[in-house]
Amino acid sequence: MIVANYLTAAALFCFGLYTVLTRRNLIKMVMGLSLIESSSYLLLISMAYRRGSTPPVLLNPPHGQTVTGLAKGNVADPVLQNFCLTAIVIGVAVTAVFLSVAVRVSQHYRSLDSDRMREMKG
Amino acid sequence: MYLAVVIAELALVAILLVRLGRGPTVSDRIVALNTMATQTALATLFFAAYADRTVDLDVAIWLASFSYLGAIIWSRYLERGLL
Amino acid sequence: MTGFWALDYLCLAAILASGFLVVRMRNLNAAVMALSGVGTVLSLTFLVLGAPDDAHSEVVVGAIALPTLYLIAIAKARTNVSAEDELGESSDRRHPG
Amino acid sequence: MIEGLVIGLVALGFLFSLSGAVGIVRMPDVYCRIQCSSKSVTMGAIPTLVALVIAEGPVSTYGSRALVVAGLLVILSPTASHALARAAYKAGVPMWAGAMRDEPHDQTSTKEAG
Repeated sequence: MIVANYLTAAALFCFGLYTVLTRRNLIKMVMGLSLIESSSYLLLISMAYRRGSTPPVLLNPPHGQTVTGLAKGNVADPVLQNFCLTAIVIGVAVTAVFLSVAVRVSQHYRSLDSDRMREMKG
Repeated sequence: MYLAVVIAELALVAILLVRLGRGPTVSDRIVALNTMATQTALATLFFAAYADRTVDLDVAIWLASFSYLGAIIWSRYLERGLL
Repeated sequence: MTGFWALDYLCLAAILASGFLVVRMRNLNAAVMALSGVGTVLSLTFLVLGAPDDAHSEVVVGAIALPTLYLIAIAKARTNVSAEDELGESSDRRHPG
Repeated sequence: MIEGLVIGLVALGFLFSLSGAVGIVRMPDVYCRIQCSSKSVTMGAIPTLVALVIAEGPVSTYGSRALVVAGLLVILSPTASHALARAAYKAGVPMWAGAMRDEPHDQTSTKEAG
């Protein structure tokens, strides 16, 4: 069932959240954020899938499918796939910004340990 | 039959994950990752033939050439310490 | 249809194993490599679920672009920071830094 | 006839891929593992792709893409293995304790002595 995909996305989200919350290395925390992004991609694509559907970009219908069947909606949801595409492209830019911030912080504090950043403590 | 090939290649990927997790040095993990990318390219090709989707074939070519690029980037990083 | 679900579950199991490796690794380079494995298997899952365009961009981004970004960040942090032990053990290099 | 040939080639490729994967897990050394992965590509992946070419025909859509992937693997995989082994040797990854010779080290030391 497609529910397994949702559960896997939830488990991946929990892995990323655990990494962000418990690790002290800044680059490891950015890695946890990348895991969370991957879980959101998986969730979006799993929501776009319908039972027995084909990709929405085909030129010719594959075996066992007709053009009228494809026109009646037996394709995956293109809107959610476009959301996922946008999320992938934005995700790599966000990761680059996070990593540059981590490099600047490590050059300022001479360390990557997040416990040593005393000015950030509330 | 194509589906059996895809599932067999995925099982090989699962075997290689053991070395990716256990490898004592970084080089072992690069070897495992490179072989994983090759097996995934094969699985992609056979899945395209199974599901009869010609759009999936380009992903196999991307994977086969990018495993090489990844190995080159990793070995350069390993050799000089900086990209 | 059963074969499709078997393929789906195998891909999901591989993704979960790679994600667990990302969480568990102490070495930063090894965690980056496990992240690259997540991207590779995730692109195959996208193909299975019927999204080839997303699989294209996921191959380019998840398998090559993200590890390269992480490697550049780790290398720049390692060359400018004096304390080596903050970055995870570097077991491969004879002359670190 | 064609069917039996395809099944035989796929079985051969899978057996070699399986032995390569088991070798990567079981070998004691980085260099032995690199050698195992190279064998797994040459004798494992290429017969599988040739089986796909034979099953679909070399000028069909799938067969031509399989040929392209096979050519890429033949050219690029030995290059990647060589670069990886060279980088591992230069980074000082230790050899297996039972290794007999260290040939690059021997060559440089004899050149320095002579």
